[in-house]
Amino acid sequence: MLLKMEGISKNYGDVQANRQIDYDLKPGEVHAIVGENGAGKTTLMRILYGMEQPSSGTIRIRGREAHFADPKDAIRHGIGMVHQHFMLFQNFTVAENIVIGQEPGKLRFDRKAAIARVEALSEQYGIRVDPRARIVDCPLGVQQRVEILKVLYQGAEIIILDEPTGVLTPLEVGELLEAIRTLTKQGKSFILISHKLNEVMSAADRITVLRDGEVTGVLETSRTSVEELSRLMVGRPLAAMDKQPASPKEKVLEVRELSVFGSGSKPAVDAVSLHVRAGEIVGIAGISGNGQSELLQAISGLTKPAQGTVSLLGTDVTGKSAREFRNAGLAHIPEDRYVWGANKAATVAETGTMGHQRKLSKLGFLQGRAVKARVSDWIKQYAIKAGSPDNETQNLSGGNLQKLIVAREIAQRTPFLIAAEPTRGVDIGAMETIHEQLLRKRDDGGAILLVSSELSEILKLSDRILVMYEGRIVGELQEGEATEEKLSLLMVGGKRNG
Amino acid sequence: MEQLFDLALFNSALRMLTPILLAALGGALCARVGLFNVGLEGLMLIGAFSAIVGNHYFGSTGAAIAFSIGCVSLFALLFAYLCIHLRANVIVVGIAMNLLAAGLTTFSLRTLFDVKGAYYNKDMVGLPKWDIPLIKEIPVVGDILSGHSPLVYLAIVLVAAMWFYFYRTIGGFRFLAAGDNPLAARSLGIQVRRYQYGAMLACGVLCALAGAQLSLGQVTMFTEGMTAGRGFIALVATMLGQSGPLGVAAASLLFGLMDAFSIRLQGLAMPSHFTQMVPYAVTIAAMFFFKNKEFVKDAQSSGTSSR
Amino acid sequence: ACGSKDNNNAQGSPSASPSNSGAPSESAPASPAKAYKIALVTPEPIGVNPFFQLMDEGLKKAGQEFGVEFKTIESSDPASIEQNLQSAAAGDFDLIITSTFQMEDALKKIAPQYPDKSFAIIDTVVDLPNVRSVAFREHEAAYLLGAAAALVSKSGTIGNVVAVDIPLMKKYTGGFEQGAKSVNPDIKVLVNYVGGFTDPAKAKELALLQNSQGADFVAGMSAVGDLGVFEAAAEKGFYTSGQDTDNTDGKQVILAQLKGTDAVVYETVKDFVEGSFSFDVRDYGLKEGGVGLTYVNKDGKSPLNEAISQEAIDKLKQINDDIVAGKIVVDDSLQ
Amino acid sequence: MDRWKKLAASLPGPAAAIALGLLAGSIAIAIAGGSILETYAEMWKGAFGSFYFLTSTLNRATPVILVGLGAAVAFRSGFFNLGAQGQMALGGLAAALTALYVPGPGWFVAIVSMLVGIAAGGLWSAFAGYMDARFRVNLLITTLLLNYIATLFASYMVAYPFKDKTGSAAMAQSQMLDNAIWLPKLFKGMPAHVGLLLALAAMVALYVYLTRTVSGYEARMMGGNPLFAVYGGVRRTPLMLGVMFASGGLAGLAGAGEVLGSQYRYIDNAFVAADFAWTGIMAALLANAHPIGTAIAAFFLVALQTGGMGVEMNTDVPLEIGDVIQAVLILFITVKFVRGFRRRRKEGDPNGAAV
Ligand SMILES: Nc1ncnc2c1ncn2[C@@H]1O[C@H](COP(=O)(O)OP(=O)(O)OP(=O)(O)O)[C@@H](O)[C@H]1O
Ligand SMILES: Nc1ncnc2c1ncn2[C@@H]1O[C@H](COP(=O)(O)OP(=O)(O)OP(=O)(O)O)[C@@H](O)[C@H]1O
Ligand SMILES: [Mg+2]
Ligand SMILES: [Mg+2]
Repeated sequence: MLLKMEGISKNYGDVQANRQIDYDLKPGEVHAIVGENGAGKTTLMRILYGMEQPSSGTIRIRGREAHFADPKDAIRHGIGMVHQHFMLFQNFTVAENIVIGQEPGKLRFDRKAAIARVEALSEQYGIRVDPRARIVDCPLGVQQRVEILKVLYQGAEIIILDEPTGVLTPLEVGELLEAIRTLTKQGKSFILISHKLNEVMSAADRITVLRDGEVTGVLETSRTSVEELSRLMVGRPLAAMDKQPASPKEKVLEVRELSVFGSGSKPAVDAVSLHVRAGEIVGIAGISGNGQSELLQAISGLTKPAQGTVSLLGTDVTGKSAREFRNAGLAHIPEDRYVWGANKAATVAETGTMGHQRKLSKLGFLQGRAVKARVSDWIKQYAIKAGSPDNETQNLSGGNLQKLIVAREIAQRTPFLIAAEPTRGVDIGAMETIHEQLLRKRDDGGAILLVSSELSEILKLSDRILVMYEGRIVGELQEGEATEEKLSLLMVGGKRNG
Repeated sequence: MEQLFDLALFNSALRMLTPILLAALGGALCARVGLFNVGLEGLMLIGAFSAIVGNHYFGSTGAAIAFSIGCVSLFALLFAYLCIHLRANVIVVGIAMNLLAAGLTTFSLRTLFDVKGAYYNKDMVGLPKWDIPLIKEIPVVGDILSGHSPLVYLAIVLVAAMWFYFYRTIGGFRFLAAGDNPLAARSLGIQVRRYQYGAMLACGVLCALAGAQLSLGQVTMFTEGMTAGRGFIALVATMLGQSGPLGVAAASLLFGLMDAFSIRLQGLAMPSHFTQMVPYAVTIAAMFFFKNKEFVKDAQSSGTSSR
Repeated sequence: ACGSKDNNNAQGSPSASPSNSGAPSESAPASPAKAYKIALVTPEPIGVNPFFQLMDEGLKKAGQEFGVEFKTIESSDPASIEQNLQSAAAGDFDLIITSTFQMEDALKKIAPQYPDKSFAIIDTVVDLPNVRSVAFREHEAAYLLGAAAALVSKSGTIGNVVAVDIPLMKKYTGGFEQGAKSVNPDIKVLVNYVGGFTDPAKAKELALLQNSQGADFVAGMSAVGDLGVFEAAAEKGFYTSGQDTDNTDGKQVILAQLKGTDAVVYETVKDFVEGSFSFDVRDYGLKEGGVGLTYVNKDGKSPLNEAISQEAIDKLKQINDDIVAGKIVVDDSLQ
Repeated sequence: MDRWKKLAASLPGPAAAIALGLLAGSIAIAIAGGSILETYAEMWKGAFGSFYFLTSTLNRATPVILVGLGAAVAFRSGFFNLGAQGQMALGGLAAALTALYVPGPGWFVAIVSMLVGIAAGGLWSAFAGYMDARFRVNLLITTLLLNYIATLFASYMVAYPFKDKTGSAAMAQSQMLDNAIWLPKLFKGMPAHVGLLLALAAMVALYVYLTRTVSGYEARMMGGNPLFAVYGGVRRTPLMLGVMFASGGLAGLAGAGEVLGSQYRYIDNAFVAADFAWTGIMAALLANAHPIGTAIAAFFLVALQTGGMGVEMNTDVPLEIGDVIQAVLILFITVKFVRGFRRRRKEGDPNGAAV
């Protein structure tokens, strides 16, 4: 046995994040961990990586007990971790980010050698990156690759991937899974955490299921199914979703010839025109980094476009502030819940108030009770594990925060809703809830613009699908005609031919 | 006009900016690891005082500077311990440190030398003035660059050294990394705290040098409050120079030149109040060229989460 | 009825009230029946200001000599002046000496509340029945200094380095310039302000600058910054002068403009103890010897530097006499 | 009620810190050769020993509280205003000049003067905000630099055009205000004046503003995560200008209060020498910019100062050692104060750097 964790428990005050967890890993194996948001997956991995100390339990590497006081110890024992939230130095180059900790050179940092090594590494594992690019300028998919290369560079034997596919396109996911397969052949072992059960099924040899900090099952992949896994995770079977055909009405959002400057010389958004009608969900598919973020920011008032117009329900709101967009009828589930969607230090109630503050006010005073009552309602309705509304936002697990944000934005009751990556990093139970709510909103006559790098999500929810590539809309497909293959092709710049 | 620009202007500017530059380099080190050090003034004052004490007791400028470095380092360590280990607010500790320095130097002046206000001794020898062999011969440049105290040259060397450290060495690379994203640095096992301590300690050393340049280089005496706000100017230089060695040097130079320039403006009809504003006004004007990042970008890149 | 006056009576003429004293018949002249308590409240920390240092010394000297209890209370900042004065007045001090115009407001407020207490204020005038005021005519001494500088200068340019541009300093710079021009109407007088009281490094730079602009005599008027001016003078070999105390060194610092605040405090305490204290205004100029210039109307502690000829000193003495006689009127730039 | 429990749980910390601070102070006193107990007793007396001293402490706390509240409202909104010194100077100067030259009944002139003081400080501060919002010029640096410009300007005004030429005319100060304009004292013959009530009212108002109003909510969210606020429809520039105006306005009011209620004229350098501005900023930081906490911290810091005055007056411990004790106490107490108030952050943010 390469790795054996026995009886691991971890308490944060009253919260028992891990209870008596046993987990093991063989050489060359992929052993996945699945579980709901907040089930304790990340915590277990942080313990293994030396970032947290277990309250009790032991870790053995190749049979010998090991204590990791900090990540350095873990790295020395051949453990590498790709964090759920990237641990990258934004202002440094790709190469610098990869070699940090084991830089070439003695005292002097030999950057040339670093670049060479990164290029070699990239070659060896077939993971493409530009070593000279700065991280801030890299799309998330590339950042993910940098993280993996970093771990490989450190010579890890055990590689922890905490939700690695959250930001990847199907193509990239495929590449990643392929890379995992290659690497396992070379003797590396993987711990894979994911909410995407089909990926887990295709990549993993064994699967451990966690619920509320406890192991509820250790399964051989060959002898289990997605259904069994989800039952073990959520504790109940998932209902099948039924989607009625859409009945689109008047245009709610109308975008004409919109262009947005990018960081380089090319415009990030290049003369995009689109519209969304009441009662339909329009999906935008595309590999992340092809201008979706900039497009969304421009049609939610967060950046000013260089050219073109945006109108909401006939009102021209081009270049106006987010306030005016919201007044004109916008609600917005942002793509990054921590950057745009929440104030980590604020309470759950406060994070939940945003956008409602003016509606829930009298003479400029906030109706504190009404706010709390509303947030409490959402907590119940969406089954958000938030404790009380007075809890700090940062204590919510990512999935629960996401549910809070979705609840908040749907409750704005606006004619138009942007839903960007609405289920990123969210467990299947929560995903189900969020999808249901989006559909209900559509059925109530809402216009929804859905942006997702998750093709299955796009396909499942959209009534009409636009594909973005290099800042342009390169294709439009109706619900019936869209397939994963067609979309994938368009997403990488392929021509659409029937 | 000839009254405004003469050789002495540059010569004097170089001398005057040295303490500011040294302290600002220290400030930059701290700023790079997330410690906004408003205590530069106090550390510099302690440096100036202990340099004189050292000189008095050991009778050598070398020993004096060593003594000064030792003393200021102690305070810097205390500073670091409070902020890093005990997680006190950096700014509050900085302000308190300034207060402590003012009180302590005045009090010690009284107890050690039995004088109030100033300690001045004709027999005390200050830092030598170095004539730089080759440079000295060059007509204009020689007059400007030659004949300063060793610390002036050291300051210039330190700018280069810091640049080299930051951008060419592994240690400096990790140092910058620890400041750029402490969470990520810790996840790699980089001891962020160690770098923070190191920065604070180095800042102490630099402030000691800055103080020594003031009390042994520019003059040879200690007077109460003789830093006269230079620590705060250094802080501004740190920020204006965006905590990079070259930027800080440029900012200090700008400030030193403007200061020397403003003195010369005094001769002309303007009241001294307005001439004294010149360096500050020019600094603000300079900032129109070194803009902040747009707050959106800034907030985005400082957000630890990238998803 | 002033408490101090009663005391004065009781002690000024011990035999006049024999019934009053069961104490030893022969009391030593300098030890009164009751030890007086005298406070000196300064408007700012004594710190770098020779003016306050001198007052403190004057008080110490008088206190020891006359056997009174004394205490110096330094105010940390203007906002604490009133509290300090108030506490001193409310305490058991018999005489409270304060100083400078900075204390005027507070004294005007507090002195009337304590009509039985005696106050003295030095360096400005407060017209109240229980306050003695002592004023100085520094501009007269500055005039002498300016004249002396003009006599010493060979280049025809002199300078002065001044702490900050506040009205008070006009008394000095104005007198200085007037005096210099009286000797040499074409003389150029440079003035530079340090912008603070505690910055010898900058004062030094200013002195160096003035020297480079041709000044061969630079008067220091920048509190502790003067030490920087002196250093510049020593380095470049020009001449300079100091303020308040005699800081002549016989080499570069060849003159000192004096202001006898120590003597004034001493006198005040003496008067009080000896019963000759009165609540009036004392004005000290060259005539009264309260201000002056070394070698002219005061001695210098170092021998006269050869940069100043005896001839020049004689001329200056003449000017001094003319001022005393009222033949020369020095403008007080403040009025 | 959870909050109270939390507060109670955080109390032993500060208590231990104060004890440690006092211990460290004892060492300083012992070195200075004073009696420790006596020194602390005098310190206590100097701050609270009599009604006079208590009101004197309150009087001195008045501008510090106002400055602190000003700093707090800016910090809460994520804007770092280090310019209280200049804003206060301009506020004081403007109030003094208004009081001198505007005709009318005393109470009216007093109110107008205060409003003008607020406007002066507020506009100066908003100017820095404007430069940041419009031209992206770093607020931290501008506020710091504008201090110098404002104080020099105020010095000039009272050294030249508006110098008091009555009396000795030796000071850079404005004329004395007519006593009809003086703010009434709270207790006859005691230093504290009506400004204290204004400061307390400002504290309550700020508390209500931050916790109860829509705009206060938006300001706090802006402070926590500006992107979140902007996303949610908060307009950054107007908010920034408004908050900076309020922040500087409070500092301006502090200056005006000192002029109208305490010094009765604008005296050059008086505010700087008393260090009102930095003490106020320190109070705001100590209390994590909580309005009530800020006022308490301000009072506490000022009590250390007036206590130091008591020590200087009644013992042989020299003035400077008072500063040392003060600094030592602050250093130690800061630690626990901050730790007590601060809730633990995920992974520990970079060492509480406030910037
Ligand atoms: N430092 C902490 N302090 C308090 N509670 C914590 C801490 N870290 C984790 N928790 C709690 O422990 C539980 C497990 O969290 P963990 O991050 O391990 O979940 P997860 O399985 O990774 O969830 P997700 O799927 O959202 O990533 C959660 O309820 C979380 O709130
Ligand atoms: N100091 C803390 N107190 C309480 N909970 C905490 C604390 N620190 C972290 N947590 C919780 O521990 C968990 C671990 O954080 P992590 O960074 O893995 O995010 P996460 O919740 O898994 O988020 P995600 O899945 O999508 O985006 C989270 O649930 C987080 O809210
Ligand atoms: Mg997780
Ligand atoms: Mg998660």
